[in-house]
Amino acid sequence: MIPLMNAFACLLSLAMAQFLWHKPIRLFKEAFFLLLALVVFGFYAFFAGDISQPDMESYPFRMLALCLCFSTTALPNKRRRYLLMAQVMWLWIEFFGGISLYYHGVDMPWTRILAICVSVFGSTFLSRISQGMEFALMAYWIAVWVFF
Amino acid sequence: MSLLKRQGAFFGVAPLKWAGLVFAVVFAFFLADFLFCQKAAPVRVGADTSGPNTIAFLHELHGENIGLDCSHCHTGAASGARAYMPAKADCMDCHRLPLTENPGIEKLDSALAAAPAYPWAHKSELPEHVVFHHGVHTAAGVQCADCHRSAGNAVPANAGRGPAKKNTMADVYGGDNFSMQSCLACHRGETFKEKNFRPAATYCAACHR
Amino acid sequence: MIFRILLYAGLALLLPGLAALGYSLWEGPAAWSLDTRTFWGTPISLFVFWIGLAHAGTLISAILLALGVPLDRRTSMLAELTTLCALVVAAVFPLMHLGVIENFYMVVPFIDARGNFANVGSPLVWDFCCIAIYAILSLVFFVIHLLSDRFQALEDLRRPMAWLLFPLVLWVHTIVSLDFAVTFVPEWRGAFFPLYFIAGAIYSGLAMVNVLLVAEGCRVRMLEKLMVAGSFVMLAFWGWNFALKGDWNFSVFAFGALLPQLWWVSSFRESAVGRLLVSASVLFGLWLERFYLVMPSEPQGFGWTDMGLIAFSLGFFITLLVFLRIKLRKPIEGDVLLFGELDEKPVPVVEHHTEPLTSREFIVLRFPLLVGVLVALVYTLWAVSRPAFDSVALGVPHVVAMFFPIVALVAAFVLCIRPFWTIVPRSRFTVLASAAVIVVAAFLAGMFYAGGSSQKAVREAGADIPSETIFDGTVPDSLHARALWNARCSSCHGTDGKFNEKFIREFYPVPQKLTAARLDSIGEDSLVHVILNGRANMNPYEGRLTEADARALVRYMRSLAPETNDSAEVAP
Amino acid sequence: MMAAGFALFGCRDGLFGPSIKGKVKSPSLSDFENEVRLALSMQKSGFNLVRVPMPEALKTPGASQENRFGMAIDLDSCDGCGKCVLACIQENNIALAGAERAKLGQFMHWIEMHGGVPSMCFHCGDAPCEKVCPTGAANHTPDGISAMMYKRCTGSRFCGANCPVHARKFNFDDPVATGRSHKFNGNVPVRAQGVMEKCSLCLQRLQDARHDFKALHPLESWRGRGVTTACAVACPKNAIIFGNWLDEGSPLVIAAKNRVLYAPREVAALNPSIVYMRGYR
Repeated sequence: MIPLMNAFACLLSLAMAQFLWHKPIRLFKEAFFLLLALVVFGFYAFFAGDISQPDMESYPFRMLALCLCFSTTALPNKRRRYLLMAQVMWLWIEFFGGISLYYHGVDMPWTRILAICVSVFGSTFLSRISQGMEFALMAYWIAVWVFF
Repeated sequence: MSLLKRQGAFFGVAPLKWAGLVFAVVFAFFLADFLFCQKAAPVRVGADTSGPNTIAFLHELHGENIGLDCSHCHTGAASGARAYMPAKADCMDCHRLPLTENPGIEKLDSALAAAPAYPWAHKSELPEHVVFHHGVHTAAGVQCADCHRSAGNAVPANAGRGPAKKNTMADVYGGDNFSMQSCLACHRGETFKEKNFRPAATYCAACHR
Repeated sequence: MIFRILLYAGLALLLPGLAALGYSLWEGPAAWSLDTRTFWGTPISLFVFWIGLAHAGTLISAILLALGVPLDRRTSMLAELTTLCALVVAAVFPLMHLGVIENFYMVVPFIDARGNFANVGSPLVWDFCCIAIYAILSLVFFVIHLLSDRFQALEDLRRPMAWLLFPLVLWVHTIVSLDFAVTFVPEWRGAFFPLYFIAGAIYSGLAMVNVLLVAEGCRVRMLEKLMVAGSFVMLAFWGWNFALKGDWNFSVFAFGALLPQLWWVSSFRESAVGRLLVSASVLFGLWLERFYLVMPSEPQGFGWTDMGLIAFSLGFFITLLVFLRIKLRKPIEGDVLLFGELDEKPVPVVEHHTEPLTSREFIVLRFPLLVGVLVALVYTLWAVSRPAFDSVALGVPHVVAMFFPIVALVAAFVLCIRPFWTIVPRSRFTVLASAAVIVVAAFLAGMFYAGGSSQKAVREAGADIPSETIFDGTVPDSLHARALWNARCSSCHGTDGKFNEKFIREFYPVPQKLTAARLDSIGEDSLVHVILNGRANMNPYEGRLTEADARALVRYMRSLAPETNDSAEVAP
Repeated sequence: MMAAGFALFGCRDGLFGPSIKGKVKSPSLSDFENEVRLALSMQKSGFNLVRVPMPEALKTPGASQENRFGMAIDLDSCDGCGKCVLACIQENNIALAGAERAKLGQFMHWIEMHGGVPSMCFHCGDAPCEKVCPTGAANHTPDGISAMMYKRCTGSRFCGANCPVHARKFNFDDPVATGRSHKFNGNVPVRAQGVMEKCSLCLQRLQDARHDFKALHPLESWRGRGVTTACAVACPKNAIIFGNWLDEGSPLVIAAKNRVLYAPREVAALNPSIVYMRGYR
């Protein structure tokens, strides 16, 4: 059940990622799409999952982070930097969200955090991001998202 | 290279100044520690010669040499929570009889006659949020003199943390230099190693309420 | 001119505010509105608000710098100045809201003479350290910026420092958010609080900078647009908060997200007053948000003290800011001013690929970061090894929160020491001043180490007199009896029933031998009578021992006496 | 600025010291009885209880494996008379709330009635209050008491905010100077202004009993036999039973062995040492 929900969430964020960072990049356009994405994710999390579950508290924002990760692969320039930042944001949410939940007796999602760390570290070495590499990264993120 | 040069600039110029700075830092630290640390005034019990017909009480006349242990007069020192001060009745247990041929005996008798029913009072008190049970420590093999250093053997309460001050006063007993620091040092087994006491409790609620 | 008006306004707010502050220091937390569920109240809401501003200032200037978005010197310096002043204001409130202010040093995770140690698992301790470190570093950042036009060495420091501060700021504000997210208060549950707080901080910070720019009589369109864009994002957070816990505050929504949309009206946008109103409403809305966040239950008796504290924070901030702004007029305004149309068309960036881990910042930061990590590791291990944690199960999440700030502090120190060493003039004054600072720091460290002294208790008179028996209650068992014997009788009769030679032979006529047989023949009752009322040389213990004690003593004495007829000298 | 200076040096009372507040005579027992009556009249709504297992030894490092003190409150025999509240006040020198706070229902009582059921600090095995206390003033003894070190408390009130059942009471102002406290029990210090206080499971009784025992039997292990709390003594129905969860012979284990144990939903997951008993297994 949970993996299924995650998989759909993954598809959703992949879909929302299509709207972001299309030339010409305009501040308000991006901000609006971010808002849109968050609203969509929020509704998804609200209806698909059980809100009372503590690990649902940050669900839409984790989806947003994933969405940003996806979208950065389509960036015109400075991709590696923004790729890194998007993944670090994801890491951030997982890690500090995990800490706050840890005090409520929920275990830290160490495997997921480590997996993201690995991809962050790995993608610092990307010279230019080829189609194949984009695909590999996306596959990796999806795997982390759905299964960890 | 440049690093070396910088270090030259660092230390080559005036090593004395740097030494002075370091000294000042250390001095300031310990000065502040001394000024703000937990104080406990030394307490002199006994040798109180104020008043016309009073006589200095000397612990060494009443202690080991005649085989009396502390808990005879300080009731409870060996088994109770508090080590109490003797009432006049306790003194008179022995002093009913002329115990010496010493010519000062009349003065002693008059002093005893003049003494109130409860001649002694504690001069040092623990804060009321601190619990100390004499009996527990005696049972654990701690000697009275380990904490209350006497003229006989000078084992200060801060043994191990500083030089054992050989006290020159006739009779310094009681809570001089007691601090949570010295209690904890012993409870953690950092002091009195040679006596190898059993490890003692170090959690707050063991001694605080 | 405008500054003078602001200064007077600030003072006008500050003085009554000081009165309120003084009163709440005198009265303690009872002064402002609290109840059984709201333990923090106004001061902490103010703290969160101002610390948010404090983070936003550096965040804006450091992020833009780190990301290579050009921002003119004057604006970025204003942002950094905001940071410093807001930090000073914010620092007052956690301190003054304490119940026992003189114990605040116990929050510092620093060894103390008694071996006590702060609980490094508590978000408050993280707060204290993170904010202190952040204050130091943002001050350094500001000073570097201030002097950077005169020394190239410092100009080169700015981007590495920005890369240090950028994560640090986010980290510190995340920690602030954890103060709430960690608790069991239902209104504060939210693993998304880190992002929420950071977004709120940036949003309010942008508003604050825009307000100041209005005061400066100029505008930076990019920042305005960022602010309006921020209002969208905040909406999303509030919406999710509502979905999660069902608490929705209309006034926050109105001031924080609705009114700012007036910016779209061009006449509003173009007039300074309009921009001021928009930014001010954002600030007010976000303050309301913090206020309702910190007070889970409806605040009871929200009174003039709370008002006064709010006025104090505002007045203090304005006064400080304007004062510094006037003092630093030359370095802030001195530089070439490029205002305005920076963000209209993003400058095309040529994609020049740098090998991984070889960018200039990284090469400069490599060694300092290494040192920082080492120091932080050593500190963490040392802290965890303190005896305070003998009975605490510490996990990684407990100790990790202070890790990066320490890294950043040490790294920044290592980074800056050399350029500063090269540029600081070797005048007698600077040397003495720095030495004095170091010594004072050492003195403070000593104070922390010493800790406070707990005053002695005063024992009410007569408490020294032992109650008629030291074992009250039940009839003493043999162990009690032995203790009694050793305390009361052994000095003459000896702990083992043999006489205390030293004492007896010298002073007393030796009592007659007393064997077990004789003891039995005398009988228990009469022995008890002897103990209580005395006999030839035996002292009466009436009033010092109960009859139960005496009886127990007799039984004990009997147990000491050997059955054989010879050499038993137990005597009453 | 001067005020800020006070803040830095922690002069809570400003320049003049506490003496300016003057000496006030301490209230009489009847005042406390009246307050207890008032508290009973405006008592809070009941908890919703969930079943919990019998408390076991704590897992935390250094926790004792032979002592874990706690209480069981028998809901079948408790009639909510509130004598335990008064007994607790007299044992622990708990201060009066004062008129205006009493109106708001903010009493200092360590035992409060929730829907006719006495409730105090549940001495949770992993207590949230202790996790967030910055100074470590709130900490756990090896034998399972969540203790408060009042001299170590800096009054940040984080513990109070984080207690799911709001069992912690804050001393908003000086109980002695404002004449709201009466020292019934010389063994328990009256808490100063600005510290958080709560049920200590009559820590002082346990300490004294342990010491007297250890003084005579230094080598034996102390199981807390014969000790009981003030509220347990005061209860006319013997509905409150104090004891040692890990000692088969303790009255607590004997009483709770074949009963169904409950705890409030908020703390059920936190391994409470104090439970409610209702019905038989």
